[in-house]
Amino acid sequence: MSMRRAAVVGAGMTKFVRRALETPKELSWHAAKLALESCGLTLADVDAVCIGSAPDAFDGVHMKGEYLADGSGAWGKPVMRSFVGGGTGVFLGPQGWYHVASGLFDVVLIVAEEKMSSYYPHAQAAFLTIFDHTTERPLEPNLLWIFALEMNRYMQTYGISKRDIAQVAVKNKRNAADHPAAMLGEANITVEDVLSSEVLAWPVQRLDVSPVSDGAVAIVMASEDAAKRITDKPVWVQGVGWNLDTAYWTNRDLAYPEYVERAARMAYEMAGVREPRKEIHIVEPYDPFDYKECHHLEGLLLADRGRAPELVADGVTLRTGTMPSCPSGGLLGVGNPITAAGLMKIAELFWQLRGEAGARQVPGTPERGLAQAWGGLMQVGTVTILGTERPA
Amino acid sequence: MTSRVAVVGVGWTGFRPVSPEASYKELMYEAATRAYADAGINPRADVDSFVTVAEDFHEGTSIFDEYVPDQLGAAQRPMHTITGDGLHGLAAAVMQVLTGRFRIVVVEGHSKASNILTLPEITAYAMDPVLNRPLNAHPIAVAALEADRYLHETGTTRAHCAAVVAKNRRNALGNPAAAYGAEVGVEQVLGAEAVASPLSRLEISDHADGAIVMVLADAEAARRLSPHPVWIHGVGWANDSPTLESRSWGRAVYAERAAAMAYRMAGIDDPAAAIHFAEVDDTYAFKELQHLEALGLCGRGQAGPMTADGATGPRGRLPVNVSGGSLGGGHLLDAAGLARALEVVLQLRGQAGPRQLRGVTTGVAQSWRGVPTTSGAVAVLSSAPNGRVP
Amino acid sequence: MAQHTASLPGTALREDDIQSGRALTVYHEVRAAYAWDAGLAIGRYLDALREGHLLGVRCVRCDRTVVPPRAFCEQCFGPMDAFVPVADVGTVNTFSLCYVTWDVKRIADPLLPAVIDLDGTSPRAGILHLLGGVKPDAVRVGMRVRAVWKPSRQRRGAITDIRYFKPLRGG
Amino acid sequence: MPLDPTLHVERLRAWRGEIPAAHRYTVGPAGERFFRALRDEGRILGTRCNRCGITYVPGRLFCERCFDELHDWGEVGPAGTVEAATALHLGPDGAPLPRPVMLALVRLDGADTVLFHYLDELGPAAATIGLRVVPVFKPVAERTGSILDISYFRPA
Repeated sequence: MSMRRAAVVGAGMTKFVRRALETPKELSWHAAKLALESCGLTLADVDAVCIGSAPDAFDGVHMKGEYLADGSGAWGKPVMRSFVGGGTGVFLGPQGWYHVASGLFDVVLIVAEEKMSSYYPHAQAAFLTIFDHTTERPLEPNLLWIFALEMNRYMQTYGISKRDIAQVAVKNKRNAADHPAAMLGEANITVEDVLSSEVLAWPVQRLDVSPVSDGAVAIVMASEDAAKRITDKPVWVQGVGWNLDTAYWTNRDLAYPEYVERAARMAYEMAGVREPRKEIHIVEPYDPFDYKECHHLEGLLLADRGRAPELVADGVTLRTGTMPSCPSGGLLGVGNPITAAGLMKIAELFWQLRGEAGARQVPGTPERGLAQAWGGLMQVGTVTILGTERPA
Repeated sequence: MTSRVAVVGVGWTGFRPVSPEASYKELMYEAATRAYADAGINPRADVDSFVTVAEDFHEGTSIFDEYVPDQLGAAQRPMHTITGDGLHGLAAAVMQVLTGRFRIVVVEGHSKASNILTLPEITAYAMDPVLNRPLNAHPIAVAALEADRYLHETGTTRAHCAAVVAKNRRNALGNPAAAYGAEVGVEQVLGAEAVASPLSRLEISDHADGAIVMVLADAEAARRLSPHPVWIHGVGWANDSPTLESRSWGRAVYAERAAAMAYRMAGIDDPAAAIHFAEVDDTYAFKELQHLEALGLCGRGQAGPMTADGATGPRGRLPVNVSGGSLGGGHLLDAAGLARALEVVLQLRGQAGPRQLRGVTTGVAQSWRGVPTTSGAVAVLSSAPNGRVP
Repeated sequence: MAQHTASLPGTALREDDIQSGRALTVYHEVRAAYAWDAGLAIGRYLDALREGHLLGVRCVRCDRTVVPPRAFCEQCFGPMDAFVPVADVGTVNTFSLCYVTWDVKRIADPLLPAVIDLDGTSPRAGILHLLGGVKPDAVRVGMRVRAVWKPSRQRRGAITDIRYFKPLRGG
Repeated sequence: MPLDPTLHVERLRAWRGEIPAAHRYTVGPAGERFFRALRDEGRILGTRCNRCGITYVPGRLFCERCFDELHDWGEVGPAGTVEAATALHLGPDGAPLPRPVMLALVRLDGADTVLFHYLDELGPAAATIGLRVVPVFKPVAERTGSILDISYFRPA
């Protein structure tokens, strides 16, 4: 059976800020309205809505998808909220794709929102409850533990130093200086700054971590016929993949994200990508922590295991390198309103592949990009591949 | 059009007021094992994608999605959560099959409602934090206001609502999976303790624990796997305004729109003629009536009198909630809609035991996500493979 | 130029705007309390902890012994075959020195969370716990450690019946 | 199930825990305008969507139907009509209340939407649909910029 094609035709976003005045609904509305305006559509053109948002405990509303529906443009419309933890923002690619590719809808509005500042006193406390309620929570874990444990295992397994990894934070924060949505911060930090920043949970230090933020991002996805009506520059969904590993995260090899590889292989297969290192021109891997970008580049098969830091050191992943990674500035640079940050990666590919990324534009004429996010207890891989060429 | 997706396996465990011998994982594992045995599949080899429905605050875990794959056979497989009702999950699975890239997709929903110690506070936490929550009201107030408005606009009486309770609790006596089967009279319902006028204690469904798993397949796999595939002719889902301020209070607009979408997909112009029986949301007794009207199975204000006359009873012309519904079966939180679809599947397969309806080929399942939402979903299921019902 | 490079919406507040009341806010704490049924596998795990030992489960088909127990094997999807005792001695798979509590309060003496691979389990079948009785800068991946249990009358059938894992003498 | 089941009811365990969740919610730019007018002037403001012909109360930043930004602010009420009412016998934790609380949907004159709020001082009037009501404000000094700056509605 030939597949019904889908394309991204519009995108919009709010600024990412530490603490927003706007309510979650209002943030969603701003992003959704900008996305519609960017392709000359109105809400009346929208057939269905997909919402992505991370734990309800952040915004502080149970059944958050229901609460966000009006701000997301879902009044009177079919709407579903998907949820795969931190992987949700990029999972909106697959979710929007299957809405369109099913043949049920022609124009789908896709909205990701997070307001982490509502949680008091600090959003990180909401993460206590991601751990198993009976066998882990009594140990009073915090979110940093699981990253620190994974980062340490990764470094130990491959003999990687903190210095190797810190370059990711430097690169992404510098890239973000060109992003109009980026949180105000120091754009020009050095590796020494990262290494001398406050130790939170060794080996994780303050500047290894992306800042919690509020914000929203939206894109518009359309069927082939609708996309051609809407724009002469559709950016096609060429491949999607997702994968969820076991909940027993301590029973797993933390040095390598196999779930990311499985999600990537699913997306590559659909996109007909056989040599990802040649065929992926821009990559937006998930970078809530600097080592995660390396980890994910390896899971995506864009670097050999344990060798991603070398790509960073060699300048391969710079915006001007041969495989630009996080040209947006990523979560480390722009900010990390969880699902909104994930969908920002898809929006970035959309702008880059249309040559509309302004000061962030990667040189040449990139034809294909990949966005990836991760989530849960080191277990979710989500991948969306966009390209300028219409899929076969 | 010819239907391209069918239910080829169902499994469930429960439904019971409490389930202290099993963890949520063990409940889900049992339901999944039954569903895979029913479909004759190995989840580790044969399933292309898994969908679950859950809400973090019903589980007591943030990012509950994490804890789902193992007990469904979904570890290292495509799997995701929809924070919706089970029928939303079913619709997500249908869409995946319709893309042509997924042959077999599994949907799961469950309830461990007995493990939630503060459900009213948690439900209230779904209300607008600025405009509504400061009133510090039990969320049943929202349902009561809807009921007040619905009775006012349609002329439906409390006795009509009580007849729903009597019917569904009695129907549940014929369903071994139902938690709350009983002979309850209309007078007993009307005389029960007032909770939030016009709702009495007996008009409000109690929760139950349980898990439901369904295996969906494309047409080719369905014919290969199942001697009695149940075809999904249409799915629909929709929201009205989420705000208390600007929603419709008398009509279930979400159900009207969801039904319109599902009927359009199924090619149904006259639902009252095409649909032989219905499993609809009855979280509160009046909701069954309001939802029957929204589904176009009777005119506005007619569902109450029809129910009082027995037309929606098991031997009536439009049997409704033969399973016992949520009032008789127990409300399964996010799995509530899957419980409705489960009964439709069993009836269409002729496997409903003592409550089996005669001569039915097409049924509808409908769900609502409960207060304070305006979110609903509909599925039209049939034992006939052709989309247009004869 | 594309829409997104125009000035983007989103109004930044400072913490002081909230504290001073310059921005109106509504405060709410939800009471979200649960009693999660332990069920068969975790119920027995907790029983064993109270008795002072660690319990795993074994899948004969996959030739795998894992902790914490589960009623099913997530790899082959069959039911697990048996509960099996596992040693309270193991090897540090990875660790961290954490200077922040779960609710983001700074602490001077770091907590030492670790994944500990227990003897007698299959490769990569560790559990999360804390290390203790060791200087933070002396902790190493590969270090051999043993559980330090609470006295039996203080044990209540909880993962915290083990206070922490400490290095075996001689590492 | 191959694992021996636990057959002793008294050995069944349930592990207790909570999701700790405390929040401070901003009211947003539209909320700032609405609640300041309520607090400082005792006025109830709505916004009108001229495209859809709907006046939203409380005033909103955007129209949920057409997505237009709403700029057209105006005062509504203060009198209004009860659209639905209930006598609520349960407290927020599910325990019975010593006496019921009256709650209503009130459509203020000039509004197309309703307010969810308390009814009180009913006297001989029945809390029925169609009842004309007016808001009772808190004393100015006690107002905080909250929906509770209206204490309740009472018969007009």
